[in-house]
Amino acid sequence: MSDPTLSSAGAAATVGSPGLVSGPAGPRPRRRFSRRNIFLYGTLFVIAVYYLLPLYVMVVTSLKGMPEVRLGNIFSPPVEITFEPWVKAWSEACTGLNCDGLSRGFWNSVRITVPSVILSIAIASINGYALANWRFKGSETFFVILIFGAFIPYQVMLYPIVILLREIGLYGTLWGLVIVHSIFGMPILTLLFRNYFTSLPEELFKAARVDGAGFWGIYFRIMVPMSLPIFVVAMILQITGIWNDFLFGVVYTKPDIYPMTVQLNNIVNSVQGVKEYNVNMAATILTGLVPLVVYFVSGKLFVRGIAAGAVKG
Amino acid sequence: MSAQARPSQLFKNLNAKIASIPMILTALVVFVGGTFWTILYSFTDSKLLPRLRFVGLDQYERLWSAPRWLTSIENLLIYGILSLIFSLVIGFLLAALLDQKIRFEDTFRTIFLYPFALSFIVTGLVWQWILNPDFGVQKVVRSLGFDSFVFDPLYNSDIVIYGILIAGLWQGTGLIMCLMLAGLRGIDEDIWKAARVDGIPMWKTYLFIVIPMMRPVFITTLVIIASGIVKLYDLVVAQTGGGPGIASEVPAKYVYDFMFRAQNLGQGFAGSTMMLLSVAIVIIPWAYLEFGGKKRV
Amino acid sequence: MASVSIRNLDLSFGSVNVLKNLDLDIEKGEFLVLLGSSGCGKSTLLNCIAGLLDVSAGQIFISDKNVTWEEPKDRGIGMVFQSYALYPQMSVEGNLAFGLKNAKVPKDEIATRIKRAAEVLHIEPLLQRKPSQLSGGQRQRVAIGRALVRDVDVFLFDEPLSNLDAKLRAELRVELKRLHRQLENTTMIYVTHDQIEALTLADRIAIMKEGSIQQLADPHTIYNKPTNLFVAGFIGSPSINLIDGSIENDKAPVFNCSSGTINLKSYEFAAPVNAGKAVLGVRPEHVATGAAARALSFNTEVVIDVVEPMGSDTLIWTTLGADEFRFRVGGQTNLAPGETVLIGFDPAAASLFDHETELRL
Amino acid sequence: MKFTKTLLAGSAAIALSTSAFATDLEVTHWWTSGGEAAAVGEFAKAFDATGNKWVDGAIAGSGGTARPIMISRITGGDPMGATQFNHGRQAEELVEAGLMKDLTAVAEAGKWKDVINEIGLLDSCTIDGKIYCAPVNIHSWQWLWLSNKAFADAGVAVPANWNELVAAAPKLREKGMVPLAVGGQPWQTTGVFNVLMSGLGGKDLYLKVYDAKDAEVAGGADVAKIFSALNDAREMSRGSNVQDWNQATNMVITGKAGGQIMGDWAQGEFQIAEQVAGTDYSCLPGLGVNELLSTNGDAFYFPKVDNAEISAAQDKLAEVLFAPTTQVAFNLKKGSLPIRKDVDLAAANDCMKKGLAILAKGGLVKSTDQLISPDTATQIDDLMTQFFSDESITPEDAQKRFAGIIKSAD
Repeated sequence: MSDPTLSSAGAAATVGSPGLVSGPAGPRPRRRFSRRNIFLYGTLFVIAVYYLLPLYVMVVTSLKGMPEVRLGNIFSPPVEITFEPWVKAWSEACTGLNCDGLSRGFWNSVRITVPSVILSIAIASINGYALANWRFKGSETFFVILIFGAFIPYQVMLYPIVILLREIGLYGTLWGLVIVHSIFGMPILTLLFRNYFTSLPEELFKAARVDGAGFWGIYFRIMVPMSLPIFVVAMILQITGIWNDFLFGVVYTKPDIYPMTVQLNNIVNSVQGVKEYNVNMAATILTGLVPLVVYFVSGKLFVRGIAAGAVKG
Repeated sequence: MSAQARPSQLFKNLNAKIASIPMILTALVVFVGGTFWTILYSFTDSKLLPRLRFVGLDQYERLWSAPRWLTSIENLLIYGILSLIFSLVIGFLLAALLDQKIRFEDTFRTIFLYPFALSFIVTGLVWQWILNPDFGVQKVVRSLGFDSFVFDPLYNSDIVIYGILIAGLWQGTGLIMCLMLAGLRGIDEDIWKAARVDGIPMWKTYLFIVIPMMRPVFITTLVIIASGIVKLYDLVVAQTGGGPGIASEVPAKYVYDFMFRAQNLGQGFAGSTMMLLSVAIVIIPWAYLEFGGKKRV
Repeated sequence: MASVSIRNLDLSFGSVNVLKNLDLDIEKGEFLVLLGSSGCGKSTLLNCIAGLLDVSAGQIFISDKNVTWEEPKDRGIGMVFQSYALYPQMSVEGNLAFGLKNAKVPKDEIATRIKRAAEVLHIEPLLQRKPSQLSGGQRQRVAIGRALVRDVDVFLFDEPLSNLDAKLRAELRVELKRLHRQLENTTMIYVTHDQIEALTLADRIAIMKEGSIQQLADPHTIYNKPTNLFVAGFIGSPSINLIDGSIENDKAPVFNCSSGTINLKSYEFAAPVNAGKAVLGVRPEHVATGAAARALSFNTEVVIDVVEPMGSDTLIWTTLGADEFRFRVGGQTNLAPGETVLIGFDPAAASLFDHETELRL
Repeated sequence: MKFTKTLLAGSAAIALSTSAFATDLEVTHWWTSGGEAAAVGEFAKAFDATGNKWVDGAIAGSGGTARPIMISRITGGDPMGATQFNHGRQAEELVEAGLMKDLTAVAEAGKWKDVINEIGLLDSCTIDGKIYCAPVNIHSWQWLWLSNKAFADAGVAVPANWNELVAAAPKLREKGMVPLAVGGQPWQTTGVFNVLMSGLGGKDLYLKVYDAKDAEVAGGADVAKIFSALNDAREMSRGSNVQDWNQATNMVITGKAGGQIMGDWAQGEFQIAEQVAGTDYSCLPGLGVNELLSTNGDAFYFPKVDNAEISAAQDKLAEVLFAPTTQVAFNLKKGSLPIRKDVDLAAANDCMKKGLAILAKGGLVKSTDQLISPDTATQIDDLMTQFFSDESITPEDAQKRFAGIIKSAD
């Protein structure tokens, strides 16, 4: 495995003094443009282009005026940069009678996402902890059912959950929606937390029990403080999932707490003559901004957390 | 040394049991309960509202004679198998590339991962656009002088599912890469040293030594990919709406459409029962292997 | 008075019986070592005593109280783990105080106890550090301290020194011994796979195999009078020489093997002698050479195969009849491979085992 | 199942007294495109003028997106004040389950029966003699929209009926134009088929198939002709790579396509594009063959609530929706025909006037929404969209499957 930072050591290998044994000496020569490096970085670069292309198209298009969108090709940079589509998407686009764009749903999305993320992670981490350290008869059966639940298409459960929420009187409320998000986030999150807690040294758990800490004591005092990476992973997954959710947000709540994605759907799906692609793209980026920022900021922790949570099974 | 009554098994680990109540309720009421509810009503002729008027296997007969359902199954199989293979292969290759102690690892990783932050709706929309022959790749290539260039996967029934696959992989492989990368980082460095001393080529080391060591990662990954495949819905709706014709229909969409658009709940439930059944066929043997035999303390 | 008593203990995971009908009494203030190779059930037994595992059958008493179903914290035990198991996010002081806080010990009492434990273990300067800032030896001291502050009657050690390097291990071993003397009336149960630790530390050693205790005795007895072939082979390094042969008991008992006949007149039989196939065990250090060998009741000439100088002494490998045979001579020896040398030993120091039952004869 | 029982228990008596208090009433609908939103704005304005407040709950995407939301809300026990449905059979079961409010009193007070253009529309709202919905407009599917510019470019006269369009198709193709724009969504392809059925086959055939659900007729020679015309339509639509109906309309507006079969709502798009009927585009009701319009349209339903104030506001809204002034304002913007025959649409343009004339002659026929269940409709959608996208399906195969669907239709 080459270390490119060493490659600056240069190509000068023939520095052996005359008269001494000639042949390899000193650091092995490494060329910056070795075939291996060209292949490696070339491949990465090409793949990176494939991954970046859609984002590029979205950004470029959102900065064009409609006439230019219609004429030009989607990959060409804007001739005349305009922020009007962004303004329109954020504060002017109409859905039905309300012409205040995405701004209407932004705070609702925050109001939905924050408690949902907190509750779903709290429940899933406790589940994972119980499954990893406090197994009881049947606990693994429940875990298998949860994994099974990960495969159930959300749409199938739409009706039963309507009935369920109605029976417990939470239908149409924010808390109803929070519970729904917690339920559907539970399978994968529980899996991650369980794997993570299993990978922690068991002796630590035993030591704490000898020290007299109980179920909650060990959870809050020992486990949680050690689990930052996996909490970050769970947070990222949940913020992404819940922020991007459309179906639950719209089925289980009322218009006054509709999340941002409902406005996005309305902007993108309601068409007035010609599709305003630039506004659609701006709206799309605006909606995706929160999870994107979360990713960019905590991407490093994400890999570390996954490394901690997924490796051990 | 007095004899002592053995504490009831019920109260053992009481706190753990109390803490697991949300999980137990979710598992039993929502997942098991919802599943049985769905299965029960799949034997009825429920239309808009669930009604217990049993019609035997009628819904299933109709389901399996509907061309759209058969197309959906076929599509899901093609998409599922290819998506599984490509996700794993691409995810692993990307992870292996990033694991070569390269420069700008953070940048590359972020680039590969960011699509995962976007919803399927957004993914579908963007790729619908890029693959649209009138503005997208086809038009650009043609404008370069290749007039006969044809690239319209979303408008060609035969290959539309691959058009969806392109977008699906774009969105999902980043996460798989992260999982794999995490797995690779968990491999003991000494393995690499040993392989190098033994003169085993790198690809062989990966294939025969490293990958078998990453079994737990692959299991987690498999669960995530497979659950995503079964639930495939939003992407299709946003990208093709099931079209052209019914060429890109998938089971989840069939279920949803029949439940809500066609107002034939019974038919939708029959479809979802078949989906749940096939999932159970995969999960139950796995669970048996994983938890059935051994017991760890 | 027994400090820890175990009666008819059974533990099984599914169909696997890990501990089988086990009985054990440990005196107050005793240092008991559970010795065995991995998988023999010694750590499992310790976890049962600690209450970290639920037993399948049987009873456990600590200080005359039946604790079979008590929580670990209520058993009056402290425990030290192989991996130290220090809470990484807490300072050393926090680690020491954690158990006491859980037991709702008053604040000033906690401070006193921590101070005392820190003095005993020489970790006063480390109290504010995090575990990650400590060396292995320091960590293990803190882990011991955590058991110490609990002010308990029984200490449980689960391979506490196995993660340390050889030098540190030797140091801490002595310190543990000193600690045990200091804390009179404190019972210590110590699990290890290292026989040197066992022999040096223990008042009594319990050698375990496949979930049952093979022999429970003081180190001297264990070493010199192993109760069966397994114990004989397990204890001692370099390990005991085993010679196959048979006992003949016409007038006086003799042991016939491929290299001759050995008179067993001086051997103390544990049971009435019966003729039959047997195994004779001779410790390498009980073998004499040269003139000293000639004086012994059994001697023979052997050809040296390999010479292993070990500093303080030297190990010589040869063959005796059909069996491989090792013996120990002084560090200054000038024996060389190929030489012929006269060796001899006294059956009184040897051990005889039945070939079938492998029990001591 | 106690699914409906608990809801029934909570129902309250209908308060008829007009409330003097301002009540917020949440109205769910899927009218989100430009013309639609403007039209629904007229309703909101009129309702707000009564002192109540219209809370808009627009959700784009009619069937698949909005309907499960509406149904979930109603069955979940937390209904909106009023909701849009296509009148017809979509809400039947909700009414039967007792989840919907009885509007008979409002209808009688407003003499709906006497002023309505087509009594069949009110019939669709009536179950067991009680009226449960307020129809607000009449939409008809049977329109062929033609781009005058496209035909001028191709050098042929603007067709006067379907057959002329078929004949002119090759000329349009030569110029690189799509003769018939058809959006990719299933409901649009079904629309084309149904229009061909009523337009080329006539009222009797249409009703025999969809009302009597006569599978023999559906598999017979008359319908075979329709499928052969559908084959022409498929041929002519090749190359229209659009999904949404208004994108297809836009092809007609810009002269990229010769024509489009689409309901009268397409007119709104021409208006927004400032096109003039007769000079920029032409419209042929009933494909220029059988001048027959179906009574598709929208209606509002009012879920039962146990809050007297809201209940009163619901009555008020029903009254407002049906009122003559609202009807005129709404339908002018929506491009649909008014539900009342006693209003004057002087401002209507050429195409609307053609429609009104047919209306006056009584050339109306029930829409498929009213005749067949959504389940059957979805199966036909699947068949049609598959037919249009897959050229390997012959008209004969398609007809055979169609007959099968009609046979099992309910």
